[in-house]
Amino acid sequence: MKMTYREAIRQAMFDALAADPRVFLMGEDVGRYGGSYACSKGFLEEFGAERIRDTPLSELGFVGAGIGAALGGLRPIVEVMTVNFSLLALDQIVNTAAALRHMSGGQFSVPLVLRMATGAGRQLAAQHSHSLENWYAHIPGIRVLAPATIGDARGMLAPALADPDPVVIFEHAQLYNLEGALPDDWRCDIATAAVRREGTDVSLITYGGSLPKVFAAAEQLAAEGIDAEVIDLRVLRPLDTETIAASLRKTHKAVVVDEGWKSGSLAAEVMARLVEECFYDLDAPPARVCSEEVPIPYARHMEEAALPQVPKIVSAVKQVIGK
Amino acid sequence: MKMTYREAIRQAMFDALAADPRVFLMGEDVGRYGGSYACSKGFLEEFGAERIRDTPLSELGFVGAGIGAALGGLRPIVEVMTVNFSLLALDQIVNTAAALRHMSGGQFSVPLVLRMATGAGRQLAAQHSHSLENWYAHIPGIRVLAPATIGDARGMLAPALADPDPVVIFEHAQLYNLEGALPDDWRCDIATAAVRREGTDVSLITYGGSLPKVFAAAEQLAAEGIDAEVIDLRVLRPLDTETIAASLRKTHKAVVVDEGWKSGSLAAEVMARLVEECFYDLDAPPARVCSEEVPIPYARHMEEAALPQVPKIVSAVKQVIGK
Amino acid sequence: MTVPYDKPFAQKLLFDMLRIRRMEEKCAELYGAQKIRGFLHLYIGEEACAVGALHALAPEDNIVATYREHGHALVRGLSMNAIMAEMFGKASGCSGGRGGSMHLFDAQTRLYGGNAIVGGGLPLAVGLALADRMLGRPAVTACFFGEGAMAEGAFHESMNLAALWRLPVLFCCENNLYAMGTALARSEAQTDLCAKAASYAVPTLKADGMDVVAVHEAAKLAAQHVRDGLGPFFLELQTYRFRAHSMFDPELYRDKAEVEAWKTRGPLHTFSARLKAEGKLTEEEFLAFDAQANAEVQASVDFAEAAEWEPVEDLLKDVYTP
Amino acid sequence: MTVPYDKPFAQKLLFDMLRIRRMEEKCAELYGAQKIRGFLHLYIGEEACAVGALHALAPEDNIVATYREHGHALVRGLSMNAIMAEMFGKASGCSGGRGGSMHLFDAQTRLYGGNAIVGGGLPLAVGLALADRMLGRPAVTACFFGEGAMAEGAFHESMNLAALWRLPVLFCCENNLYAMGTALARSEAQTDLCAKAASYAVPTLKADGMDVVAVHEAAKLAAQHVRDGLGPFFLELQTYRFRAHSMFDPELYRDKAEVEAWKTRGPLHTFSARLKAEGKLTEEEFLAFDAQANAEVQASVDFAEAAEWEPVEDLLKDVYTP
Ligand SMILES: Cc1ncc(C[n+]2csc(CCOP(=O)(O)OP(=O)(O)O)c2C)c(N)n1
Ligand SMILES: Cc1ncc(C[n+]2csc(CCOP(=O)(O)OP(=O)(O)O)c2C)c(N)n1
Ligand SMILES: [Mg+2]
Ligand SMILES: [Mg+2]
Repeated sequence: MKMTYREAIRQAMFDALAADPRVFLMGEDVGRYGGSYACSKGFLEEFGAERIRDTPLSELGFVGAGIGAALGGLRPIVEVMTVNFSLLALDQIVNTAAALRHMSGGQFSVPLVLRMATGAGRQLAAQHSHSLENWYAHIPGIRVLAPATIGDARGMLAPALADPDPVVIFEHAQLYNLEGALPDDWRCDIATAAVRREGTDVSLITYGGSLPKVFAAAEQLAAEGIDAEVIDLRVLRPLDTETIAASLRKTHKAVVVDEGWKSGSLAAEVMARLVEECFYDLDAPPARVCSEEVPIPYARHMEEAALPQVPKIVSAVKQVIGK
Repeated sequence: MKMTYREAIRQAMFDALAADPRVFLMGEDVGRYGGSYACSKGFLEEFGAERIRDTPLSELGFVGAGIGAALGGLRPIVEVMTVNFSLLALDQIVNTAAALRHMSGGQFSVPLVLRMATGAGRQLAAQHSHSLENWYAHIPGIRVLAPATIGDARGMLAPALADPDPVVIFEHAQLYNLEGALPDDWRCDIATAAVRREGTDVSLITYGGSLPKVFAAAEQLAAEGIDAEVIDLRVLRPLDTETIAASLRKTHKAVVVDEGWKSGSLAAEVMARLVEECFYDLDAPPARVCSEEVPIPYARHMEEAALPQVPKIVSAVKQVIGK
Repeated sequence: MTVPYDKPFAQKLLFDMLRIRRMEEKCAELYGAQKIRGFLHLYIGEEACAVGALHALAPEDNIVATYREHGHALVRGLSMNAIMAEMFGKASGCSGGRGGSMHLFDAQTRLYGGNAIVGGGLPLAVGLALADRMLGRPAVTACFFGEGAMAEGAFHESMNLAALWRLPVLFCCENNLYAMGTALARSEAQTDLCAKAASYAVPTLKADGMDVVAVHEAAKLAAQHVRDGLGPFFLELQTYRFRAHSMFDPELYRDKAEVEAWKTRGPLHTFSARLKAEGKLTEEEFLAFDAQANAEVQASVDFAEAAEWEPVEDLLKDVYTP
Repeated sequence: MTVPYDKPFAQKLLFDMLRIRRMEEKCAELYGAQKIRGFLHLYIGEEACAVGALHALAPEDNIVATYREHGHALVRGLSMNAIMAEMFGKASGCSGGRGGSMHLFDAQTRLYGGNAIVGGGLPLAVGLALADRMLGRPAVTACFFGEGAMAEGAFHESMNLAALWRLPVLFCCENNLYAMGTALARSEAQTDLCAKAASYAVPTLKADGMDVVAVHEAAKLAAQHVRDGLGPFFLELQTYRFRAHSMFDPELYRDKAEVEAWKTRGPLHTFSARLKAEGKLTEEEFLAFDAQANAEVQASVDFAEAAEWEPVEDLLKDVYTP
């Protein structure tokens, strides 16, 4: 069955709401407006205003309320429109959601699911284009997911809601219109990385909105006789080091692609793990393709230049494999 | 002249306030209370309540007001008591201070200095023990400093205030009582890393509150015949890759010590740079000693176990050099 | 009430509203043609607010606005060329093409943005006012924001700081009744926004934001209070946006009839009718203004079309000050 | 006014205040002896607030408190042993030694912390109340915080959410006039905190926080309002801390005379004097209570001393749920 990423997210939420009365959706404009990315269109009519709860502009407040509701026995899906606005809620996420179980000596878990759009590429300029995945992936106590495929968009929510601890789901804004076939086996874990394309010459490691670019690069490389393996991290915390390392032990070369700014990126963490886990398997220094160190500019050509793009990935691969 | 780190910070601020009427200090309890770490004791009497400005508990508001005041021609030193509370102000720091110059096409710079205590080690538990340096170091548009010595505590503020762009200064809470000689040449740049101890066998790369631990480890290693070079990063953004790489080209081995949680740490970024810059100079995979992936616990023995400690550093070095 | 202004000023108010309207109508068209990209938030219907308020301010005053700031930028004195070029992403745009529609900046006229974070401009305004106070400058900082922003912590902290320190901030709430699709009553327990603001011990005033005279009179009074050193002031401008929140909004949350009812109170046609009735405007004059506005718009589009793109090699410029 | 309670309940209130006082006096001593570490914020002087308020609540109600929560934990029903062991960092502490003084938690009595971020507990309380409402449970969530927290955005957003959604939250502001060294008038433009809270369309009540009867009566009324489904309520308890903010505070910001003046209104001795005057307490009874409290304290110290440290191998436990 063909569907969009948006529709996959929508169906996942619909099912969860229908299946469990403890599940509810809360956030800015999730109700009457239908969701700023239209992921909850029609939900208000279906589930009512108590369970499809429009909030005031109060990111700190309603994320914290989500944490409290989770403590109180509900299974909230809290939508923070975009990661950009989540900066206002970080105190609650880091100091409460992530720490509460530990601080309480294991008495209280926080079964909260936080969804947010992330990423750039739509000319929304500096304040609306962040990719702060590595900030979140730095925090013990939370799990961080980045569905990059129709299947994961459809499949990740259920295990996230079943997780007794806080789960943050990053949906890349550029993916919502992505269309593709929903695999029959879309049910999935939220623990492992996935090999999306097998290859022998180089490991391309990525996640989220960069996956389609990496696929495109792999195609292009294939045409030139370079057989790339594509790893989709899927789960950004905890990282599935084993899958990455296994790929590396096969290809001996790696390029990490990450839309975050290069310094302090998740790509740096992946490189560190490669070095720690399989230094002696490396035939060449791994490389990373990240965003340039600039607040994302509005003008199209400048924005394009700031972000990872297929040609940059291709040329990084060629450099790594010495072609 | 001997003095404490606290006194060095205090003198630096005193001088800046005395020298330039545009400089003022703003933050919670900087005035009547004398600063939560007593860094501004007596300032209120000296400079008055307009320039030593106690703020309400409003981190987002007064950090943003500091940005505005900088735009308006002042040179604010804004003290956010600790990095833990800065989570409430991140939107203003990332979306305004760091981005404003770029978004405005270069029309407006933000000459703001943000000071905050960071780090763990005083049994303050999960919400009061963060080391989020790598979060800040990830953001283009700001400069990030970590004075680890009496000299840097004394010397970094003046160039930070002279910098036309936002500068964040992390003062490790464990360092305030550190005592030492103030070097005659305490005037310093805010661009380069420093080789604090020369050595030939391994490069120990660190910053901030971990420097004393790394020194202690180096002493211990020296006693065992291992000659460690100690690099103090000093400036966390932009990183001085050249100094690190030069050391590596000499020692061919490295251990990075960072109080941040290991996943997504600044140490990961340093490892990535080592790999990018001098992969073929590496005799062994670099290692990192970071905090364990746990919200920092209260109990003393558990907190100690969570943080980087001298024995861990020593044993990481031995592993890297194969002894 | 007759319009209490002489003909030139009254016509100036009308003309400025017209310029905003015509510019934005063109923007909507250009968005369809993909000349303008990103988010585009139109001010159509709300023109009386920016025009009435900004004409109460002086050149030394500071302006802080939101992503819905085309009108404020234009009335403040930015050239339409610079605004249009910015929306096209061209190097000669008022923010060098880096900002786009949501980030119009201008140092010369003291326009400190253009902010895409709801509530993000308020603390900035407090700081600008603090600088003026500490440097002994008699300026007012006018900060515009929507009623939706009032639920944010940033509003609360900024109001309190400004009031506590008696800073010269003029808080201008453009209450258009909706924050995206969220109606005021679904975002505020207290829907009387002046009552809410008064709890910070700040004087307040409501004005009909569809009536440029009402806005201007209220803004003059408020600005004078602030300029006199009596501390901040909160102005609620009751208005309505005739268009969608942004170009992506299907407008499921409000009735067509409600929109139509508000349109009958449109600031442009009601004010021009009043001026005509009072003999301060003829139909010929109106048409001439309209033609002039349209010509300015067309010239700005031509300018923006012809303008240069910033060279890609300059990507890393303006992250740090050289 | 005579104390409107029968002798057992009146004595219970007194005894609970005494237990808090004696426990905390011992904590101060133990801090000096480095048995308790980290930050320690004493409640001494404010005991009437927790005792009066918590005795107005039911077992199904939720409690959210701050870093100054020893009293709340004790009155809520945690054993002094578990509290003391927590402060010692022992595994049998109420938070397994992971939290310390600022993070007392107890699932059984619904104590949701212990929060070291000023204002951090308020959104949590809103969410707990939301869960009760959506699950049809008749509980009240009582949230304690200082007057300093009211300047935080978290206060604003939480009050608005609770009021907008008419959630069963009892906001208890312990106004002790200082936030660390910052006096109320230097942190709030509006120092009448009830007036401030009322701007969220929430009913409010002030009570003398030095008088356990006044607190209890106000809290009963407020809790009943909330329990009746009439939405949140804001209670201001006017109190004073007799000790420093924490163990690091040199108290430069207030006069000794001010502290002494407040001490004459101390909740313990004024209440015991009243009870004696009314024949509800004899000196012998008081001394017996005091001895009993001291014995409980000593037993808790012995318990904590003897308790086990958590094995270091368990460091990574309780980061995620197994
Ligand atoms: C902090 C933050 N949260 C959410 C958004 C998304 N958003 C953009 S505009 C808007 C509505 C704002 O409404 P209001 O303040 O009334 O201004 P209006 O758009 O009506 O002029 C929202 C929710 C944002 N930009 N910033
Ligand atoms: C967000 C945040 N900012 C600053 C601090 C440091 N701090 C701890 S307690 C305190 C004062 C709080 O005063 P108040 O709310 O009145 O409570 P009280 O201590 O008087 O009981 C401050 C500033 C903090 N813990 N959290
Ligand atoms: Mg609005
Ligand atoms: Mg207080």
